[in-house]
Amino acid sequence: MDYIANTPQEKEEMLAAIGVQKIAELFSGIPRKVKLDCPLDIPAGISEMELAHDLKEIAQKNLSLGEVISFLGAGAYDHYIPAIVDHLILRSEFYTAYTPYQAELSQGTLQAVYEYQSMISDLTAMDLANASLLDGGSALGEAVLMASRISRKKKILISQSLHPAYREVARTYGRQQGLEFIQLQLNNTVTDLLELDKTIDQETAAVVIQYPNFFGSIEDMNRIENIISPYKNVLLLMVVNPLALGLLRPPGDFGADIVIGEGQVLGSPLNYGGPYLGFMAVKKRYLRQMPGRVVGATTDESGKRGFVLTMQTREQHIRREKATSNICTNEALNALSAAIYMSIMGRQGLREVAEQCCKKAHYLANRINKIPGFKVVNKSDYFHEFLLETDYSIDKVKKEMSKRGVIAGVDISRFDYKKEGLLVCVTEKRNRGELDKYLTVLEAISGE
Amino acid sequence: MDYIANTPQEKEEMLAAIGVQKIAELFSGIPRKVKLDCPLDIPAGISEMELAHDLKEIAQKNLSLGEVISFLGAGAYDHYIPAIVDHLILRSEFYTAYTPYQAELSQGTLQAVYEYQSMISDLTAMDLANASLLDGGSALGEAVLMASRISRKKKILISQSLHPAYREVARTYGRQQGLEFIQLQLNNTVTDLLELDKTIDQETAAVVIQYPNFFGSIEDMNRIENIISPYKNVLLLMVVNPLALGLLRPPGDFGADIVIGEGQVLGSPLNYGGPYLGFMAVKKRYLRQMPGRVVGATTDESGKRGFVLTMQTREQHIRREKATSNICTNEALNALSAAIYMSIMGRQGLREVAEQCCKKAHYLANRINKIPGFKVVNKSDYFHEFLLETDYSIDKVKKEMSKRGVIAGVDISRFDYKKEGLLVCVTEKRNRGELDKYLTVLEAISGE
Amino acid sequence: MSKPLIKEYSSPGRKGYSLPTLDVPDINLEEELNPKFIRQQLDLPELSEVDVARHFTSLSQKNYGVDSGIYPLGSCTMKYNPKINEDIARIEGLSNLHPYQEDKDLQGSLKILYELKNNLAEISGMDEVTLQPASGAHGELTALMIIKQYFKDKGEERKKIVVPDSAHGTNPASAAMAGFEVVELKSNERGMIDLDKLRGLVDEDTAALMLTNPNTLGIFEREILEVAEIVHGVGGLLYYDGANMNAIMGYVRPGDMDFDLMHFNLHKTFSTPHGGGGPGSGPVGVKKFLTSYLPKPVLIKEGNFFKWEYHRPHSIGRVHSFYGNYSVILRAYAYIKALGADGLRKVTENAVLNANYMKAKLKDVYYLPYEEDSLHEFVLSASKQKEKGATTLNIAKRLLDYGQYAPTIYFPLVVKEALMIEPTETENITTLNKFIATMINISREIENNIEIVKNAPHNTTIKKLDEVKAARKPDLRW
Amino acid sequence: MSKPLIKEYSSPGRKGYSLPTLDVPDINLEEELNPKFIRQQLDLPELSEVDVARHFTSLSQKNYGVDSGIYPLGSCTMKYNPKINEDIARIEGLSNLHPYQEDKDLQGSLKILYELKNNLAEISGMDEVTLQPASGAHGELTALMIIKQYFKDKGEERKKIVVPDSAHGTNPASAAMAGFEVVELKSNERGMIDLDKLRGLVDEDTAALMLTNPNTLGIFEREILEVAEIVHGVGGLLYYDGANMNAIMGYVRPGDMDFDLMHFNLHKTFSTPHGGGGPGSGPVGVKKFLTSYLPKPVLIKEGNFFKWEYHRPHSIGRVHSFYGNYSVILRAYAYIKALGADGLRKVTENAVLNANYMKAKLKDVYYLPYEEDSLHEFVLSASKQKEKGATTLNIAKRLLDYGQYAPTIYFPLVVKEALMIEPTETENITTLNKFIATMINISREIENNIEIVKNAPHNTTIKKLDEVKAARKPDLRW
Repeated sequence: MDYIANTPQEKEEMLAAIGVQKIAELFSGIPRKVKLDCPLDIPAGISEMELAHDLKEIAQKNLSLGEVISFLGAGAYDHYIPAIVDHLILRSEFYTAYTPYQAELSQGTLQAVYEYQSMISDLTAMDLANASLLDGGSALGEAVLMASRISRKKKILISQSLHPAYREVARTYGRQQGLEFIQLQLNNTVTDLLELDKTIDQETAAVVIQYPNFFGSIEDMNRIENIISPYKNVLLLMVVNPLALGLLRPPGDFGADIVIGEGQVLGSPLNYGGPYLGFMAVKKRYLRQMPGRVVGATTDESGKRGFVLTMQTREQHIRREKATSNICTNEALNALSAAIYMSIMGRQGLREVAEQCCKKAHYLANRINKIPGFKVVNKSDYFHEFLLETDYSIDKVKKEMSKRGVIAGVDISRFDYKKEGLLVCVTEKRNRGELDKYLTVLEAISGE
Repeated sequence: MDYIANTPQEKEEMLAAIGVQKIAELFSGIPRKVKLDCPLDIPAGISEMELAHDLKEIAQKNLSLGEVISFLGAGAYDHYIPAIVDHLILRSEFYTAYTPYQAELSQGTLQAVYEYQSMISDLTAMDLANASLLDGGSALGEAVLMASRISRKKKILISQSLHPAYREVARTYGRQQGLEFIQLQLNNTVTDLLELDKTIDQETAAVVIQYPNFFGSIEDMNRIENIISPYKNVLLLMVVNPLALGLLRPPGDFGADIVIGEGQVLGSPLNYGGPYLGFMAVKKRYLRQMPGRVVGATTDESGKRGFVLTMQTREQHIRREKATSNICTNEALNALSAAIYMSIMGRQGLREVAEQCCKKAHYLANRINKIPGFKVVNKSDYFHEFLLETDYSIDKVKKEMSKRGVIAGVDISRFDYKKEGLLVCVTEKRNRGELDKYLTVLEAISGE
Repeated sequence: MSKPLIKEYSSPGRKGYSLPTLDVPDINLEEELNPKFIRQQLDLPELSEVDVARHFTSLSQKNYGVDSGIYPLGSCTMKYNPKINEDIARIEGLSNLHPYQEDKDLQGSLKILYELKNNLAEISGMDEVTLQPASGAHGELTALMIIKQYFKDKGEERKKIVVPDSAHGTNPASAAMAGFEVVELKSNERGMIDLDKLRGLVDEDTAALMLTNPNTLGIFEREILEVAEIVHGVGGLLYYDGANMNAIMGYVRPGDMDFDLMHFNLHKTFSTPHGGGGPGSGPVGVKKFLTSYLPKPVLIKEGNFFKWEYHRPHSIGRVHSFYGNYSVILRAYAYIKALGADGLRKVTENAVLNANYMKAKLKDVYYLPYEEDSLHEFVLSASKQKEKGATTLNIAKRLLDYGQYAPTIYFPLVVKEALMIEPTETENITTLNKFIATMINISREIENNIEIVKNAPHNTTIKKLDEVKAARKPDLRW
Repeated sequence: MSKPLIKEYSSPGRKGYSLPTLDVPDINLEEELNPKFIRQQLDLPELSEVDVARHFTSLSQKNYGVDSGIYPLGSCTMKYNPKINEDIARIEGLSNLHPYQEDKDLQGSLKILYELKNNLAEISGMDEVTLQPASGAHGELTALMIIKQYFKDKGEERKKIVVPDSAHGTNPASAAMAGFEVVELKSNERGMIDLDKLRGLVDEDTAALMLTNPNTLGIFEREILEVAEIVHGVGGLLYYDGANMNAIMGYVRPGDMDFDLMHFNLHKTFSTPHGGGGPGSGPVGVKKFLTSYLPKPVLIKEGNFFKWEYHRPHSIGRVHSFYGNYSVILRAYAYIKALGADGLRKVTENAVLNANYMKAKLKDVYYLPYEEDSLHEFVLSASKQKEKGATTLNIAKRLLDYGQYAPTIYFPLVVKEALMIEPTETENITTLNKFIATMINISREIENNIEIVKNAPHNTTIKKLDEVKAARKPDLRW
């Protein structure tokens, strides 16, 4: 199966117009020495029917979340996505389009991105947002570079309560520019603010805080703001879960300079980790240092509002090596999903979904704390995720849960904490029966 | 969950504009005596998330064809539908539109139906086709009424080789107009042509023949045409499988007057029997007697080609009790699917799919005939379906197959034939391995 | 430039399909089959996938659906079609099912059908429901056959079906198709059933009166129990046309109004999309004394097992090859499940509120022929505008220029220059106001600049089409 | 009239969402949490589902995608996106997967990723591939980090990356981001690498030369092995920008041209849709000596078990939170599986055929700055038209009037008034002819009626937009 349009006869006609006999002649520019002399070692093509069949068969070797009760989170969250989102992004005018270079034929994408930027700005209470970045982790990479450009300093203070993968990506990005990363230790499940207070100095380019943090805890941003604000030219860089902002005070309230985060929660499916949606919102004065594309409103000749890619002098195709980033392709379709998700949920819906997540997580956590041998580590307030410690073996807990079709949480031994525990996440998709099932299994283990 | 748009405040505003206090006042025209005085006994509404979840759960109580190897046919066929069909019919401009009364805003539907009519006409080699009827069975109902109107006679000769359900529907429709149905007996799996020859007379309104017939056999239409043609004003009404016409000579070649059939095979999913696509193609001279909607090409004021519903003086909304049919809503979206299916398969594809069905069915049948205790009944040529008889119990065969995830065929004891056997259908979706599995099970039974 | 036909993109040998390589030994079909059966020529287009994608995408863009804007077609209930229902109708385990699979393998779907049947019975006050009819008119026909069979069983050969002059065209057409004679009943000056005239019309030859309530003017027939008494008094039956169920859910039930049988339009009341003209679904509900006549098979429940019962000796027979438009039924099921009793009642309330709001805002500009309270739809007349030289058709076409679909026009027949408007409950006040403003604006244009209305539409991709030519010289295929 | 913003449809209290009723005991979050954490105000629109459906449907209709028509954006490979791949990417068992599920529960997907990696290695002649980068530029950045790490491990601190003046802007930008200095290499008069200049530029401080072959003019660098020798001669690496892979599949492999590492663009060559600007996917392939530097984790196969390996001490680290743009990768996998080796080669043949056909037909009307044989794309200059007063931008906008998307313009920078045209293999001769005719016609218009070109576009829903105003007074949100 291929998707080639010309018929053999048409090919002949075209070759004649070009003035060659055979297609091979068109490749005569390739020296024989490098030319491939045998077919690629790739199996022969198959029909659409076989393709669909084979891939459904491969899918059966996976355990999908549709078959289990999942308490996994840790940066990728299983929220309900209203059916309308996929229906709209499947409009081929959206998903088969390129980056909107020709604005006049791309007003759909452009306006949707403008609306996305506006809603992200509203949600974060920041001045403005870009059109998207590649994912949460790489958005942090871009953000620390940006903070360093703005502050003209190299020292980045990163809390250990930040997602370990994000810290890794930030290091990968920052190292190239000689950035120095200093990790702030944990106090229970939040940033040790005494350490922050001790460590921060005038050489600090930025302090990076996640909110809610990797353990689900809500960092005390007021105190953090108070610690940072005496220092001039030290940026507060917040990594936020935008869905939590339905319930929690927004970064703009704490004087954040740059806000980034993972927008997957806003209407993108889990998809084993990608494509996700890196977003970035900043203070207005940093606009020209911001990476990524931006859509702006303007007017056409008749005074009608229209939208264009703008502020392009920051970008690679204009500024080349002097650009604020190399980003070109971003995550426009995920940004569209987010715009649709935020529109359909709206003010009330985003609040309600955040509240349900929080209330259900607290229900589960509060009851876990009553089961001997199990303990929720988080001492401070948390949103919809918490760290579960146990006197029993984590493997045993995972196994007992798994037997009953439950994925108990993310085993944090895979990260760099040198701690044991399960990071347990509860979204609005989990119902009372499922939460009680979780408790029952823990009780059974406890009662053994 | 509901889909109601107005907010409480807007409702107040609207009530004020109407000049009433409460919504209840708007219903004051309903006498108290008949007014419902308690809520409907229907469970409380649920959220979209619960709805999706519950229905997936209910689905698990079904055995879908995705989980088994099916040899079911008998008027509903499991062909591969190219992915593009559903993508295009999910364009909301198509599926959320009404019957195209305002032609200027409905050119999409109208042109697609015109193209559908054209392709059905080409496929059947008939002069013209209507925009669709409700399904194959009811199309036959409409067709016998039409034949009676044209011939001004009441006697309909129907072969027993016609799908039993179609015969039932035709009787239900025809009885109201006093039509008399005479069934032609079978000779093996085809119409007994000697009986046809004996039974046909000048009182006959129409002879109804299915092609390929219910048992998959290809009726000898040349001989049938020869028997009918000496009689003036006796219509030949053919019921055809349009997919088979990729391989078999079309009804137009045999002088058919009215051709109807089930268009499900042209891109509509099985969907447990509906919605399917009744189609009808006729000779030009019968146009004004034809039931159903018709789209015609015309021009607009600037000479541009455009399409409209036409010949409406045949229809119920104009002619009321004198209409050629009561049909209003038809199966437009299935007709669109058929237009897309025929376009994507094209001349070569429809031929190839028909050939594959036929060759695979013959492979299976020829090998079945070598297994002691099993016999393909069809003596004459057949397309992709055949009647399997066995010395063993049908129930045993079904059970043994079922154990191995195979649905062996349609048990014809459910019909009026007073015969035992399985009607076995093979489409292009069945691969060699599956056919051989079928044979293996029969061999095992035979070898016991 | 005219949009090319799909055929015009065709090129010999182009391919958009793919099939698995034949994996059984190849045979020559000219040998395996009698060669006289083999087709020699087949004229279908030859295209690549991208051609097909672009052609039909482009066609769709020349169409207007509910997702494009308001669709105030009176009597058609063009409400919003929830997207989740499309997904549900495509769940593999609910859709990839063959009609001849065994009941035991389909208990999920049979449960759905059974519950929906019961929901419809509850909503309508009927005792039993068949889901077999595939459209509203198909439901009417089925019901009329039931009526016929009922009288036949009683040994009566009643011939007459009384139909009000305001009725849908399908009513008389279905009656005729079922072998009845149609007698037309004139409405009174209030647009309602004239009891005296009715009394004068019905007799022992009257099989039934077909009625919709609210009627096609949107007006509720207050004297419905009297109507029922008159019809039942001569031994006739009362039939309810369910096209207007959106006006009464949770407020009043046809069964409680003494109707004996009825049809539903799932694609109207229960929000299944109309597909550009179908598929729909037209279940029929009956009172207990008519249940034995329902088309077969009938879905029954034995203990916890759902099954099709075929032995129904009094049944009118089949009206559909299988069980009806199953996937449409699935969508309606999902809709009712989502809304629940309370949601359905709210649907009705808001449909009625929207219609009355629009009527209040438009009745001073367009003539309101019947002042009676109306429910979910109302009928205006452009008679004032007609006097100035613009017809209802002109107004309808001019609406298109403003990117809005037109109401049903020239129906019901009892109103001259009729504009039958049904906004439905899924429109909000903003959309209604926009439509109202446009209607008022058009009326003003008729006064100030009538030519722009008379020559409409101007902004559509195609201009006014020559319908006369289409009918005189039918061009129905390429 | 301007199209309203989604916010402009909002009404306080309107609801389009639904959530299950909370089924755990309700708690007051102002008590459960510190009330200072609780948000008081949230400005998001409030809409019903139909509002959202209509708004975004209407926005989509103001967009142009591959399904709308030819999309000849040079360097972007805007080929048709098969519909089946969208369905495959939505198979529940392939998509509803959490990145922290255990490897043993995801053997299906890991097998897919592993096979795709191997397919890409085979197509490119590389030894190992990472799928982690989420876009082409991300792949470049990853590769440049690998280069940096490689030299660091060797104890060298090479600073220079050589980039031809015809290169994509992402090349220098990525190099800078990876901490390199960019040195520009001027092309020769044939649009190709000037070996002498190259020799003059590279030295022991040169980390790598970034190249695409065919280059952005569509011309194959015949002396590629000499180029490699020069770069390798000073100990530098040769990097391949995979944007133009569509020109060479099955004909020549970067690995065989002595490139050391490269990135792919799955959203170009392997037909995954571009989504209006992403998501894409930019895997990186490397020769064996660079494998230890690949981002972690790395997917490996132990016996028949696929697993992620995290212990990679030489790795540059992570560039993505998880494993890359998985669902884009799925589509590419499906595409390669459908086509097979033969299909991929045919893709290249037809892409090249189409480009050469178009070039042959247009080169007499528009100036062809480089006469060299070209492969899948070619660059024209509107210099002749510029002399008459119409710019490349004018021509691009005028194309839009004819309902066709414009080529890439003003790129590569080495060509004045550049028009970079890449038709791709999924266009057929009819579409090509239509585009050719339009281009010729526009050139004629420039001679006869230049104003219509200079003031284009005329037929689009929006006219020429004020980009200067957009940049001077940024309006980036409501």
